[in-house]
Amino acid sequence: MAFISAGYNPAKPMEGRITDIGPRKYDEFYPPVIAKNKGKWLYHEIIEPGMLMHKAESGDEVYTVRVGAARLCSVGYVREICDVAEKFCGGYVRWTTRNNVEFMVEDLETAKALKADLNSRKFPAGSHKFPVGGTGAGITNIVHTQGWVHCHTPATDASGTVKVVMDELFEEFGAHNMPAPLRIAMACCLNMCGAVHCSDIAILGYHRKPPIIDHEYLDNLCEIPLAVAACPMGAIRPSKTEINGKTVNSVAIKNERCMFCGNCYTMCPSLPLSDRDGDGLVIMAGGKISNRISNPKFSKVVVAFIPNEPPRWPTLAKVIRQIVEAYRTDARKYERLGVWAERIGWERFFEKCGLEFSEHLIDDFRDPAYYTWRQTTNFKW
Amino acid sequence: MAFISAGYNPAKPMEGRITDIGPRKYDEFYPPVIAKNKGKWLYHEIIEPGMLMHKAESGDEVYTVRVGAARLCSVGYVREICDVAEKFCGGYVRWTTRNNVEFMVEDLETAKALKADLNSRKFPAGSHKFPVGGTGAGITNIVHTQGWVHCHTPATDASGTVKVVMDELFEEFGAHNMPAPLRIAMACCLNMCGAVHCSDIAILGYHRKPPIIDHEYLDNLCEIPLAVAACPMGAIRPSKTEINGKTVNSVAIKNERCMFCGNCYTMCPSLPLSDRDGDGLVIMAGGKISNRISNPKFSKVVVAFIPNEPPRWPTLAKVIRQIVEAYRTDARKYERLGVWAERIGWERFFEKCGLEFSEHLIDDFRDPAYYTWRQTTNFKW
Amino acid sequence: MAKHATPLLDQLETGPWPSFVSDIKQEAERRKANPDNIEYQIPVDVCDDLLGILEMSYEDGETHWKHGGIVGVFGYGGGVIGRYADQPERFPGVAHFHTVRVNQPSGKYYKTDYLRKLMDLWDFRGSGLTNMHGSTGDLVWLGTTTPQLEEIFWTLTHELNTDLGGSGSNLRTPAACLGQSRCEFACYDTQDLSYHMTNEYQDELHRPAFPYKFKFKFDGCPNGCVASIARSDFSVIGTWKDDIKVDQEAVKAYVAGEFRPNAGAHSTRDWGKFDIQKEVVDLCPTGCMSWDGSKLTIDNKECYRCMHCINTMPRALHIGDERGASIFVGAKAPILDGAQMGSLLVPFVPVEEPYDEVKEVVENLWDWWMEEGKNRERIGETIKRQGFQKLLEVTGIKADPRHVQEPRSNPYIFWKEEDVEGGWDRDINEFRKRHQR
Amino acid sequence: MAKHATPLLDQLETGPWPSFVSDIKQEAERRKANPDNIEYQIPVDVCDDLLGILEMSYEDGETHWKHGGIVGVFGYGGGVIGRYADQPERFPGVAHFHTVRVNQPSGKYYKTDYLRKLMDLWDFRGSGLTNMHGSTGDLVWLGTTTPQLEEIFWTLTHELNTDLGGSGSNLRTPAACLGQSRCEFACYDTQDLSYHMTNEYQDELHRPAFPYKFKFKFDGCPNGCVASIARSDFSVIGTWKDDIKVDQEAVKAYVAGEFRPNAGAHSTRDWGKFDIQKEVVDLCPTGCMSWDGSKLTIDNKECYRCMHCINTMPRALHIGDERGASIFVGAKAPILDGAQMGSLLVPFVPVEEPYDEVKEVVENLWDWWMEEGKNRERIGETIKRQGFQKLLEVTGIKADPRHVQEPRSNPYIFWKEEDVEGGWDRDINEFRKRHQR
Repeated sequence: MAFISAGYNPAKPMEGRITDIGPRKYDEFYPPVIAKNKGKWLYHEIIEPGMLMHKAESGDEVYTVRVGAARLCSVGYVREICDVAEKFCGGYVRWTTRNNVEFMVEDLETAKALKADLNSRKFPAGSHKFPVGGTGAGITNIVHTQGWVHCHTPATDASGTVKVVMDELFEEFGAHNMPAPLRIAMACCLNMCGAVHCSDIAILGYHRKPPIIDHEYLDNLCEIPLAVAACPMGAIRPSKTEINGKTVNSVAIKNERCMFCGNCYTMCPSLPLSDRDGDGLVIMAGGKISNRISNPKFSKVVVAFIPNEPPRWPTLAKVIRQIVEAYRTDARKYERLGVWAERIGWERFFEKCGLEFSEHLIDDFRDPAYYTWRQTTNFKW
Repeated sequence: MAFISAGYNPAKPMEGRITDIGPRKYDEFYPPVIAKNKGKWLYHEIIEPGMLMHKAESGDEVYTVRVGAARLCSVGYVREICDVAEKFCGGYVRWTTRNNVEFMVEDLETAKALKADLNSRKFPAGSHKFPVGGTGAGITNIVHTQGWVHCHTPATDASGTVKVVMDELFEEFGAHNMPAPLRIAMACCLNMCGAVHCSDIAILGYHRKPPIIDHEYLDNLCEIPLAVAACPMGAIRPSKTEINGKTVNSVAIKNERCMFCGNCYTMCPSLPLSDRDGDGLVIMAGGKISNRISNPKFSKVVVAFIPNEPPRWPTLAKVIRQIVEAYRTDARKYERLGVWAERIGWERFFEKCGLEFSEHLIDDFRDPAYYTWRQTTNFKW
Repeated sequence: MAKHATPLLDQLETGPWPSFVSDIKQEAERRKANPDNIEYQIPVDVCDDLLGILEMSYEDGETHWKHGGIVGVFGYGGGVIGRYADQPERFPGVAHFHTVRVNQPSGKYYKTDYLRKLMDLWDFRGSGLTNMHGSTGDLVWLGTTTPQLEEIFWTLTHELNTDLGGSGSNLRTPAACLGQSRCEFACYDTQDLSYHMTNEYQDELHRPAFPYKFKFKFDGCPNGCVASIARSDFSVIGTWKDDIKVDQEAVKAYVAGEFRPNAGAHSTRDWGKFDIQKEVVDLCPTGCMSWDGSKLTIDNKECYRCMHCINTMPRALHIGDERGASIFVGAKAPILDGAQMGSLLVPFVPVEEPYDEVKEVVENLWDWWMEEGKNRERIGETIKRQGFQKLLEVTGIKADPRHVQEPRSNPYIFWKEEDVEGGWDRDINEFRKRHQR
Repeated sequence: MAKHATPLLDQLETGPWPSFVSDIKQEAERRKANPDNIEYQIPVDVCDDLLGILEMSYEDGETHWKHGGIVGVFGYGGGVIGRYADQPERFPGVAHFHTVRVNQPSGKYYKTDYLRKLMDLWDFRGSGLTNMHGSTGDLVWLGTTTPQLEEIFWTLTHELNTDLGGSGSNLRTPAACLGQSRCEFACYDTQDLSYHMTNEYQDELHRPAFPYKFKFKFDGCPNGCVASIARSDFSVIGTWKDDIKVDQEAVKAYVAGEFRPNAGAHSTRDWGKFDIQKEVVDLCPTGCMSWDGSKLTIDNKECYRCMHCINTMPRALHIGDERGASIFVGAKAPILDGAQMGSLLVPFVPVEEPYDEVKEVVENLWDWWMEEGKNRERIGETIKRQGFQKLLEVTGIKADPRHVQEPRSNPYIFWKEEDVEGGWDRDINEFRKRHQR
């Protein structure tokens, strides 16, 4: 493995350097039918789950076949996407915000052939490579973060939990069975690199143990004032401690004030929180982004803790299925999950989903907590 | 004017002392028809504005004639109430929570005579003593506080502002013209001895100047630590100042942090805030207590400031009239003022009431402020 | 002839609404004339001087009352509020002008013999000016001098068999709607519970031992006529658990226009013919009702008991029979931390003599608040500061989804060490075996 | 033969959903086989070791990645995130495993020639593992070593004519929905605005100068497919001011069942015949629509533009012609102060090249936030801390009821001295002439 330079000369970093050119311009990559009809689309129709048709003023039609994909994928997988795009789509392809892939063609027949091709491709162990779906009032792909694959603060894995949930809901990905779109998001810790706080269902990695303090190394590896300032609860203060008969500067933590956010660990690697028993998942539900009918909503915590059960997190899959089924069978057409919960009342939501309510679900974080308590006689028995 | 003792002996305060006996028992004062039918009422009907009929399982009926009264009234006035009660009601009478007086009789004919009698009684200068009304979907009496008549912290008068508003709305007191009941409340400062925060319309006295510091006397008249602790904004700190060449202990105030609540003045009389130009009124609207159809609601600030204009506060009367008229003509049957405002949107509320929106009406008090800002595209042009 | 010219106040004698100025003037004249030869125990010109000092406020736009100072009756920490004029030389009749709070009868029913005695006492020993009633519910007497206080209290207790109300950092005078005495909606006997609690807690009412004031209010139903959910630290609101009782014939009579909807509350205005679908079924917040043209059906399990249908058709619909109350805690006005309405603590409690279930909740709350509350902190603020969970803990109540309007939207759950497997104490060296630095 | 046994991960190869484990295994095998004779610039067993270290996490329930440390390309403060394994001896292939963010084309359209070149570069100089795409929108490359970073950047800029995305306390890579390119709802050209803003603010994107991260996202309509109102500090959402365009014939076709409602989004399930009254008119949040059996009427002045009717009947209803956008500021995830959605700052702004009206708002915001924001404070938190009024002040925008969902319910108005007649400086001696102590 010899080092091969592309042209960069470390001795003269500015020589021939190109910077600040930004991304490639989007319209270089428009399929011809898109370039021609941009801004002149009349309407669209979902021909069948995973297949859209957009009609332009010109009379042109574009058929889009949407497939689900793992967000974490290899160059080999992307090259296979290129193969398909070249075979059917003149080499054009796009990704959606939710990690789906879209192939566009100009007639229904080709779209059907494309769909058949995509659905036929599988990994050797049997899972689909390009399952068609993710449209309309169904359950589309889960947006998520890195988890144990690539991050230093996660309380769980992201790709694994998403895989088991999408396996559980696979049928719904390829169907329009729900009362309205149901969006699931996953973040592997409170930082929420993927902001999951406005999703119909959110899966969130969560720590439950305060940091361990690595006293011996802390003062060498961290700026103590930054670690102290990092705590939103003011639970960390500078302190001195004795290590092997030597007094060292370190920090002390008021454990009962800790909300396990891990912000201190982000600032100071000598304060790790992760723990097999402490870490696990929180389930939130009822958020939405769209302004349709009602305002966007935050998701609410509906399950305070599910333990990490790798590799297939059976409790997680079961709980999500319970929520999805209760929603699917009980909600009205066009009613998003959170709107349904509010209409029937959260007391009914827990009943219908078979979830237990516990004191952990009552807000106690700062002043706005009050506004989530019940200040009315309007409740159900 | 000789001092006449009732029996109390200051030298022996415990001699013959009776304490902790509590109030008279309520049922001593039940009119016979009430005593007989208590807990057995079937239904009620408002025969006409100000006159109610309750029907009991026994077939008995009780007719109630309700009149408005000033909360501040003399023994002479109460004796006149006794006269009426004795003439028509066997000497029974009651007050409502909203400072109305209720006379009860057992047949409609007597009720009509009673009503005629009550409506005929007037003060020499012409105002009614006992105007009949205050029922149903009308505007009933205003609950209020003491104001300049009897309080040390008011930013306005209570009895006077209430008088001019009720004069303005007099016709509505005796009618059922509104879409739903409209409750007005008045408090002469932020302390809200009369909690006005859940009223359809609230009139609130408000200071706008930070306290004047009476440095020369402060340390003698106040506990400085209590004055400092009294400030919810942390705007007061102990300080020293020079008075006539002598250094005295006093406090310093960060004026720009002051929210004019007057809590410091309550703790320390050397920090007065009242001021002719600074003091005036805030109008709030849209609150309710009842759980009917929708949850109880807080009132919202809709006019940031109306100057004190004694004796008849014409701007106040005009603004209230504008709100009442917009509501009366635009709201739906059964729709409380706040429900109407939310249905049409607050942007329309200001338009329809002819009120100006200003930055003062945007919440900036602590964390919950955020939840009142607009986080949706759902608004009207 | 008035003692002080009051050209500004005089303008409040016009207009139809009862004029407090006319009333005070009349009282001033009556005291001057003294037709009954009363040996007034405070200055005869107290009403004149009140008008004078009030006119001064109307002129300069500022109050002329000073801080109270501590006055009261022996052994009580409340019931009297000291008040002094800041212009005593100009207005000597109101130089001392203390307030006396008399505990009103629950529901504010009176008989005139009692009422006249009260008025006679106040005429004799006070200004002759009252509030019928104060905001908390007391019968309030405005303006007397310090030497009169014990005399007034003596007469109240010895001759009128009644007591003072509350003020300061103690239990304030409880108040109730008229309840079952004259209302078909009342789900429990509000007057009796109020009377009972007032007597049970006389010590808390008269002797300040709390961090700040504490109010009980008792509403018979969710209509909330006594505003307990907005105005009391401890709000008891009547409710029921079984079905709304429906008289289908009466429903038809409403539909046919034989009965006026909402008991005639909209009578001055023509709102058109009553439309049960639009006015009742469609406005039901839970959508639990339907009308098929001859029968009204209610899915009671989904009902919120909001009272709208019952209010609208009181002759046809009646509250259920399995009655009790819900308890809400923590309501307060804005000072200092923002307004609060009461938050639901007990969804259902039976309300029957001797009311032990209600008292148990009260006493658990007080034990905690007296221990943990800061000076001048209402219990609602203590709850906010320590969390709703703490409230459940100290009252021994299990968390229930009815406690929240919605679950938390932040995931910042404060787990306790005992809830987490393996505890919180961990060995950094064990950790470092798995994770290098 | 796999380098590490992964019995736990192997269980993620089952089930129908695309298995990332199968994919990585396949990539590991391909690298080992190396059919194209690539001179891999980082360890060939990088994919094997990633599976190995991930299996270890699946065993012990803890991550095995360490803090990043500062790595990057010369002159840039973002675009690369350092990452190291905490078990480098056991898994040397992933000992260094840095992330590279490549700025995606706006709307995420690609042509395969470009895409293949990107993949070839990453195959050669990285792990061959990607995220298509990361949460913010970048095309993300997972895992390379420090010496490769400048080489990758050289090839990206010289041969692929593209640039890195953002990370750290700077402008993050902007993202847009596909907008007018293929959507009839788009009210402005989201892709072009995103592209334009990305290029305009290259310096802010690459060189950290902010208190914390700052995200732009561009949604074409209130459906919000790119989630800008929840996920971006500066959210631009398309809107219109004139009337919804109605094709009454097409409405009738929907009613007649000729067109499927909501573009066929509910097709798998039998929801019964389309009912325009129930499904459109009754669900309109403002109640501004009516249907008389042959004509749909919209009171456009009362419309919220929530998109429901348009989404439900896309062949009959179309967005208006007077188009632009609303701007929302301050959205963020919960850390540290609780989640925020963007708050409406500019109800309507025209969105036309050169987008000066949009840029003016951005720059006013940045000037203020860079001056006043604390370290690691998102702009939403700065707004909360200093108040919405401050936001209006620094952007020169007049207060409008559209700025609030409801006016304040607390009356704690912070008046400024200049707003109050007579100023705040007063003479205590003058005051004491009117009020004795």
